[in-house]
Amino acid sequence: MNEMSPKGAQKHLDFEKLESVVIRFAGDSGDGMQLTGSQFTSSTALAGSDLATFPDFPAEIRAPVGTTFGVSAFQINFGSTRILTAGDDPDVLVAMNPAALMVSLGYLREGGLVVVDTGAFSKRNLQKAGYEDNPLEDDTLAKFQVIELDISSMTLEAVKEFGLSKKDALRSKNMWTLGLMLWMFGRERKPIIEWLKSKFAKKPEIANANIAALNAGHAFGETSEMSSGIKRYQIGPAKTEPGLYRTVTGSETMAWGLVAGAKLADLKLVFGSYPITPASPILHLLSNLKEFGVITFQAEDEIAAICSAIGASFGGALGVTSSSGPGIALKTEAIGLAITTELPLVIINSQRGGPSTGLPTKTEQSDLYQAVYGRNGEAPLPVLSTCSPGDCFFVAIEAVRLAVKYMTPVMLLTDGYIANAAEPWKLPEIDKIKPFPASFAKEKTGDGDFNPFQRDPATLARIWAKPGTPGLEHRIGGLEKSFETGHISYDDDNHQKMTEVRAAKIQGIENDIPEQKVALGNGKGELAVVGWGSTFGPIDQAVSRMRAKGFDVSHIHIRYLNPFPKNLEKLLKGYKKVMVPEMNMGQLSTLLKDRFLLEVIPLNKVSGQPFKIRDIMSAIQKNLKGRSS
Amino acid sequence: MNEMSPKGAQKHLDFEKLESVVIRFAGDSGDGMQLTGSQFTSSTALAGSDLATFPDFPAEIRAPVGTTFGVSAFQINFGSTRILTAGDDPDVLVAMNPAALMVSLGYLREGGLVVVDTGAFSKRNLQKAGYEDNPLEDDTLAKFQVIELDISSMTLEAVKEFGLSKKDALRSKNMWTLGLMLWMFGRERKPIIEWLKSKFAKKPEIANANIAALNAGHAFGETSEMSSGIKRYQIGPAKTEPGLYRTVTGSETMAWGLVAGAKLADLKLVFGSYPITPASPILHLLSNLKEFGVITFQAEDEIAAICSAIGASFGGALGVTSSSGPGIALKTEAIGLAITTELPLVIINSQRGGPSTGLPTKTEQSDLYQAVYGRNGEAPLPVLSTCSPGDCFFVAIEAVRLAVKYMTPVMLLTDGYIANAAEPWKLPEIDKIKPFPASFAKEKTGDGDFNPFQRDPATLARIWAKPGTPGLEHRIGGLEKSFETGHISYDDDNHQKMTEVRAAKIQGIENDIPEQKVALGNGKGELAVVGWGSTFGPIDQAVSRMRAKGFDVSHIHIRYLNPFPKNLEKLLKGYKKVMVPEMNMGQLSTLLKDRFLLEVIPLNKVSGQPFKIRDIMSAIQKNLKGRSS
Amino acid sequence: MTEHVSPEKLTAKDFASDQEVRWCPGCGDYAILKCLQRTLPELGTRPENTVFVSGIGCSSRFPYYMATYGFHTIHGRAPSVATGLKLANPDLDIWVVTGDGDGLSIGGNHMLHTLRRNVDLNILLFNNEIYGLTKGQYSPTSHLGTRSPSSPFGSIERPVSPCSFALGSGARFVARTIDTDQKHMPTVFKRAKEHKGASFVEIFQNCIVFNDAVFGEFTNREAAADLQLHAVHGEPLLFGKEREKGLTLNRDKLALEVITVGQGGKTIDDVLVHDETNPILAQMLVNMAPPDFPVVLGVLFCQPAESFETSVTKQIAAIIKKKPGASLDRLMRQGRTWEVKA
Amino acid sequence: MTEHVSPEKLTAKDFASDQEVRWCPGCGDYAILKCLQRTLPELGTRPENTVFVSGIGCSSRFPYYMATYGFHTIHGRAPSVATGLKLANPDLDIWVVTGDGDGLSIGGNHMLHTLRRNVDLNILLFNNEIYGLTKGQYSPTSHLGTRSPSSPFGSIERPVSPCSFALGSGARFVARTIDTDQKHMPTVFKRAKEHKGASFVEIFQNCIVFNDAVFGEFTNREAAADLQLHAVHGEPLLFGKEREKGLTLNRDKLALEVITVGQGGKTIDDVLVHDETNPILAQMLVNMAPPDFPVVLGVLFCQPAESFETSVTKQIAAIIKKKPGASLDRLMRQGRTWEVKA
Ligand SMILES: Cc1ncc(C[n+]2csc(CCOP(=O)(O)OP(=O)(O)O)c2C)c(N)n1
Ligand SMILES: Cc1ncc(C[n+]2csc(CCOP(=O)(O)OP(=O)(O)O)c2C)c(N)n1
Ligand code: SF4
Ligand code: SF4
Ligand SMILES: [Mg+2]
Ligand SMILES: [Mg+2]
Repeated sequence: MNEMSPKGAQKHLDFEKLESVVIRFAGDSGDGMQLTGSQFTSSTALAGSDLATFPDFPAEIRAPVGTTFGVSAFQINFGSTRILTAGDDPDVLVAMNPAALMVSLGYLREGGLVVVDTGAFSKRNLQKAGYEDNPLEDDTLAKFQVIELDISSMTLEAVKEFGLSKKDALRSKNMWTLGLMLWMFGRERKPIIEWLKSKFAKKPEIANANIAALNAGHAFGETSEMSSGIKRYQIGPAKTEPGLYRTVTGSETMAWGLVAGAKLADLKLVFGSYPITPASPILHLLSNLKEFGVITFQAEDEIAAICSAIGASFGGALGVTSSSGPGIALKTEAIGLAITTELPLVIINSQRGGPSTGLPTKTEQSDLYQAVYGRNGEAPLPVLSTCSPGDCFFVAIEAVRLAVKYMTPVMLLTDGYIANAAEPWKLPEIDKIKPFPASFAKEKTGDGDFNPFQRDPATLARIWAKPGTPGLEHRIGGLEKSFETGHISYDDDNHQKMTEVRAAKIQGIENDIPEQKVALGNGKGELAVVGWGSTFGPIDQAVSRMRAKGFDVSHIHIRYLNPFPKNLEKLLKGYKKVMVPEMNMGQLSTLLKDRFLLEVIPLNKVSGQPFKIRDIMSAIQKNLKGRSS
Repeated sequence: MNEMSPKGAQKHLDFEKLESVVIRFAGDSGDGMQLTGSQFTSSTALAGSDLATFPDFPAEIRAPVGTTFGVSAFQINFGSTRILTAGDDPDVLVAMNPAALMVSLGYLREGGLVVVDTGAFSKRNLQKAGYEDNPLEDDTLAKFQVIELDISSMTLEAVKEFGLSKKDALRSKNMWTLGLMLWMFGRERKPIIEWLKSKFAKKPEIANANIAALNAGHAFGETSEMSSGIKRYQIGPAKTEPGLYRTVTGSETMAWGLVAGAKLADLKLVFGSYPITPASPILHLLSNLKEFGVITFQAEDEIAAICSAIGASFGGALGVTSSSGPGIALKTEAIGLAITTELPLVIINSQRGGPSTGLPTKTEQSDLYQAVYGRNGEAPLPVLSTCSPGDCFFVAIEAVRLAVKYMTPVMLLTDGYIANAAEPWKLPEIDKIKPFPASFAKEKTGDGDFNPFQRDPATLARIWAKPGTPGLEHRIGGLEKSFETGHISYDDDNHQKMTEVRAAKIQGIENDIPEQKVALGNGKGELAVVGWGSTFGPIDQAVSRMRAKGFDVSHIHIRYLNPFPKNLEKLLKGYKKVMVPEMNMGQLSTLLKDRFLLEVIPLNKVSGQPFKIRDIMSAIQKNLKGRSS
Repeated sequence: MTEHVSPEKLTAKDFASDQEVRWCPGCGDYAILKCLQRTLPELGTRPENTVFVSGIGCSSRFPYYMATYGFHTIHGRAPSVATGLKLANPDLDIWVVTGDGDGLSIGGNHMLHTLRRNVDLNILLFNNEIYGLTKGQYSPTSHLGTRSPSSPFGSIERPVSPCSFALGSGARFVARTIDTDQKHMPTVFKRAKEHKGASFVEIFQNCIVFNDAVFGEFTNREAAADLQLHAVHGEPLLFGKEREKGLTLNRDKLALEVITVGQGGKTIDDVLVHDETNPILAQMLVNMAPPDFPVVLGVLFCQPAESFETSVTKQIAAIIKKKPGASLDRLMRQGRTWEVKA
Repeated sequence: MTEHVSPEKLTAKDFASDQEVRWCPGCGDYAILKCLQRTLPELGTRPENTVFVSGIGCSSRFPYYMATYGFHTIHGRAPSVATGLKLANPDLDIWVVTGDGDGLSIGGNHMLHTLRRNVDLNILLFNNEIYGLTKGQYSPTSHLGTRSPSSPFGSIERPVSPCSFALGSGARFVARTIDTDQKHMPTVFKRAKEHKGASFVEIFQNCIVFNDAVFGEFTNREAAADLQLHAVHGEPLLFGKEREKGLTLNRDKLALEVITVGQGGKTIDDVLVHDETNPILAQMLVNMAPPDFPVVLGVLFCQPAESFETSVTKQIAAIIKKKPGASLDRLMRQGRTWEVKA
């Protein structure tokens, strides 16, 4: 049974204790790599390591087997230190077929470990992957440690007692591999076995085959002469805040945050959406939460989706809509309606690569312009962003709070990376979050028609009157309204006044949000690295490492993109230089220049991949070089 | 027959020679004020005065008779000097009913002349207009010169021989009034009589009644004891460039410019649009030009409209689409498609008051953000603006030129004011404009599939291949394309490269457009007043007057809003201060701050009315106060 | 539907807002407005429970004139806004007012999906075969050859038939009436309101300014009897001054024909009886057009089914019953969690 | 249509692009692709005169695999892009490929207007009753109760019938076929291409990943004979293994019924003959559904009328004839002009 002939055997491979490791699982779309990755994640999280993940799957649903564009990968970075990104370069690559090797090898760090399933390295598969020669037989892998295993036949062997077809039996390959990896990194099989049992409760033979494969992979590591070829790594638990934890994706936390926000606002949640990558999971998750009274409406398009949410808000519920770039573009006109009728609404944009259809499954931060400036007329609205899966929960609640308190649509920017990545999350206690119940007009005051545009002098928010309430009958619409009566008005001065009031209302939110804090570093100095959204992780890691090296650099992470926190201008002007890394061509840079006339150094990347820590580190170094003297 | 009892008779009213006069005709929507105004305009233009007009009509099609919201007005400013705006405050107000007086009196300058039709000042009409007392009988008009005439009965008298119903007969009131005004300002009746004859060729009794009324009004001025009450004004011809002239609206010139542009590019014009105020006239005008082979397509909505234009451009025609703010918002997603497929397309936005439905019949410049920044993803496109009716012709041609040469959608910003206003225009000679024929790929070069993304190294524009050409079969779409092959590409580096190439292509247009000139004044100094679009007129007049007073102020008018002319930054930085008047809350200001980190003084107005010259003058004065020493 | 039955009886006045009505004098919209203001109190409607939702167009100004709740939304999107509103509060009585441009041009898709979903909305489509508000361009219902500012040489687009479209979209209530018919309109409004689910009502509405008398052929007093057929469920499809003409089925051609009772051996038994539950009959009735056939008015099709918001509410209620006392804290803790000790 | 008839005969290969096909293994889309690549050369089509225009969805990837011109546009808008393309160049042979989501959810309105305008496009709607590309949410054609990621407890939306919708929208060519039927599909494609005007073809397409066998009831081999009826113009509407069953009209119910020839006194004369020009018959055929009725395939309705781009072109040609030698200079100088002397 021992098919092993590790090329790296000549090198001495020792048992090693590591601070952190990055593993990339890569295989065919049909090989179940996302599942393998997420189960490894669970087990790793249970062991107390900090971690971050990056699922990287193809645009095709199921591309033909064995092709490079059908490769699905899952990367996990875990460690005993603070982990904020999925890691720049994998230390370990698991390649289930030649195509996976072809696509992923470039990511691996020099000297990293490659585990391949030789059973999948048939001539046909090599061809499909575009290899002219077998890379296991030439010097393609010279710079790496390689472990070649015929995982396919070992899996068939392990599950043969269950009498499955060969095709079905081979489906357990990923579990065999997972078993080996669990052994290699000293993680528990138990949670996965339990999960398999419950998942395949109705198909026990499948559950048993998978468990057998998992155990076989694990046993292989333990019992074969592996010790000569493979190191076992030990990664201790991370020092984290005490509390109850679980792993979450940004889609999960976003859905929960919306449910929590609606509850805190004491409103019915009506979620109108139309499927689109990578926003759909929020729709799916909320559709599954009917026991919370959540209404989800899968509309015929994005326009109907947002309009249904606006209608719900008019009816006294909390309307929420969600999409990604192209869909948000379609909602533009209706967003204007929500702005001018001053109805609460949360609009979630899960950004992806643009322009147009662009790169649906890749991540980007290029819809900030659209969020802040992208409407006809003078149409300001608050824009918030979220920086990590766990953060979505709180930002969603904050978006609901601002929408309801200020009677305004709120744009919430997240992205494909945050939506799909998983991280350990300390479960919050919802009871500890202060509720912000919406208040509705109860009865008419004053003479004449009820005026729905009476304003709270403090927030400038208009009053909210729910259809069904006697005496508060009123009409609203997209035409300009009189400041005094709320009726249609074509008056010149009134339009000026209303435009100013709408602007002042949104600007006034700056008084209701936290002051800008420094994420890492000092409140002034040589260089501030300013980011927003999902670049939080790599920026924070980069700044932290550069600080450790003695550089005077700080990290400022902006969550509130419109209006900016009141102190932001002063804070930023306290640094000699401001660098802005963004996964776009400089959109936050524009905002900072517009608002503060602030010179900034943009660091832009639009390759569909998150920033590497080292990219940011070297940009920091470059910008502090002159100053280090 | 003499019903006249001019209140102003006590004051001495002399014959007067004036440089310029502003008249505002105001009446019920049914009173034909737009017609009266435009006929007066024609006659004035024929007399060689320079002029500018401002039609100001109600949002309703036909509001109930006599109401204030049904008042329709037409303002004309004409003179022997350069006229660039419809005038700050009318010198003369013609009020055909109480509602017209109510709505318009506030605009009149102190001491101005009011002509009212007392026949329309019935109790019921006074009530409908919201007058408690008759303004002709209290001191409402104390500050003005007033001529009260029973125009209604004089009209009935004048046309009684034609045996029309009273209702029909009263329809000629406007012609009576026009006759009086023509007499007062020494203009010819002849062109109007000819026009009436041809317009009512099939209804000679109507033509005759109108002509009789026109003549009667004119005769009334000439023969009655009017001389004691009414001055005749003399406004000489303006010194203008020699040539053949006519009056034009911005909609007309835009339509002609598109036809001319298509001809110069040697392309079939396919215009896809959906009606919307104030953009519809372009659709109407082009629908009437079928003898030029123009194809107009009235789509089911704005999305279908732009998509049909994109389809036409894919087919090798020139696709053009047009709308106003809310409709442009709907086109957002499709604009992204045109950007990424790199197809030529002209998008015209006739801006109106926003946000949302806003003020459809009022003018505003608040879609600049939307034009420059309002799309998902990194999606740059050129943005041009037009400053006057006559200018539209040339800007439309320029938009076509850039779209075809750079294979890109071009956004052209005009507004409701330009679309509807009329001005004298020196007719261009089209033969003198240099053609820019589009060139199509003829045959495949190189091996393998035809690559539609081969680029011209100078312009970075891609090659254009027309379906129907053998050998050039190719597929394009909204997904990211390989720089090398034009096929779909999910590659990280390729996306980075393509994003940069698309940006560089648009930025490179700065090398192909004229350097920024100074419209008025010096190339440096104390203050530059920087504008774009229809604010040209008031800014230029204000700067001209302030310069006449000795102030160091210059006017810079930006036609190319993206990319900016190459020398703009340097030019602007040559002034101590830069002031930016805009009919929005500071959108060009944002662009200048973003691009040049330039401190600007915004002067914003969103009241649905163009700037007054004096508003800009006083802002100039304020900003030069400290410096005048 | 929780209608607070109150002691005082409401009148048309209670449904008229204080806003000045801003349609052109003589516009057909006035008659529809008056009719609804008069009919709603008769149906026991309460203003506070009633919402008028509209898009953009002359017709879409309707909500401003009703003393009920109202939302003048954006062009074509009223059905979507109304759907969200109905989901938020199923107790409201919601009327959607739209035009042939608003509801069938830009808004055609929302109309389709609202009808097939069967959301409980009363949809009134004011068909004047023209874009009124934007000054008279031809619309998707304008007949071939319509001259308008955007079709100066006559339109060349085949029009859509609103009721055909509604039937093809799966509407379960389709009716037709005329703006000037103050006797017929209320009967249709009443049926529309009673119908639980999406009710689609096409109203032939005269735009006096841009498309005057486009329906004159069958709406003028003289022609009415011979060119209007009032369909009533269970009654024979008769028309004519003496109700002497009727519709019969030509089985071979699978098409309707006009017969005169008492002529050519035809009796009343040859006349088809209106069955508003038959979608094929409805389609045939919709297809008829002057001059050879009368225009059929009334409820052409009515076949109720559970309305969308009812299904939504029921599904949620069933799940809440199954999983009572939902707790987000519990939900979030359901996954594989671990404790980090201090 | 100026088709350059060339000496060499083309084959399926000439219509296959060099791009790797990226659908899931076993997807019904493959069969449709193969069929078209095979059928087009048989119809004398030239790749350079052919354009495939699509929206977004699995099905909408189609153009990439054809060695013709192609445009993969944005979601739902293919009919509009294709309309503009046809106006720009009426000589092109344009195929629109769309899905039940692309063509009937977000794109329903463009479908309606393209059909009523009768633009000469061949529209293929791949109906898999699911959103494939976005991973399996229910679509507007999904049957009630469909469980999907966005309807985990079963969908509660009444589906739209694509062919009913097309008929209601005024389509003048409506046909239906099945992805796996390599004999029937080409006959339908041929008719669609021949039809001048908008041709609407619904193809039942199996999504093996998210909605496998949703049409299995009538597409599986055993059921086919009894649950598929191939309608042919002028021939009796027969089906069944021995073609022993037929459709007849129940005049009282105004509905179709299934009879067995030779049973209960029924003869072949009782069986309706298919008349593809009758819209009412088409509607009846479309409405039939298993298990009580067969699914009717083939050309259900075909009644040509002048196509949109033909009318556009004709109108322009007529005006050019009337006003030859158009000159912009002259046009601009037509108004009241005046000369300013130097
Ligand atoms: C997005 C958008 N596009 C276009 C318009 C312009 N518009 C307003 S109403 C209308 C058509 C109205 O026609 P219809 O619905 O038939 O109403 P009617 O005025 O005839 O009652 C159009 C095109 C708009 N307001 N918004
Ligand atoms: C504006 C926009 N909204 C949503 C999407 C996401 N999207 C892509 S395809 C699709 C549905 C596809 O369904 P269908 O048309 O039935 O095609 P299939 O994949 O089933 O062939 C959706 C919702 C998108 N690409 N663009
Ligand atoms: S334009 Fe026509 S529809 Fe609109 S208000 Fe006037 S008459 Fe009525
Ligand atoms: S998801 Fe379904 S429709 Fe899409 S390619 Fe796969 S099998 Fe075909
Ligand atoms: Mg209309
Ligand atoms: Mg589908």
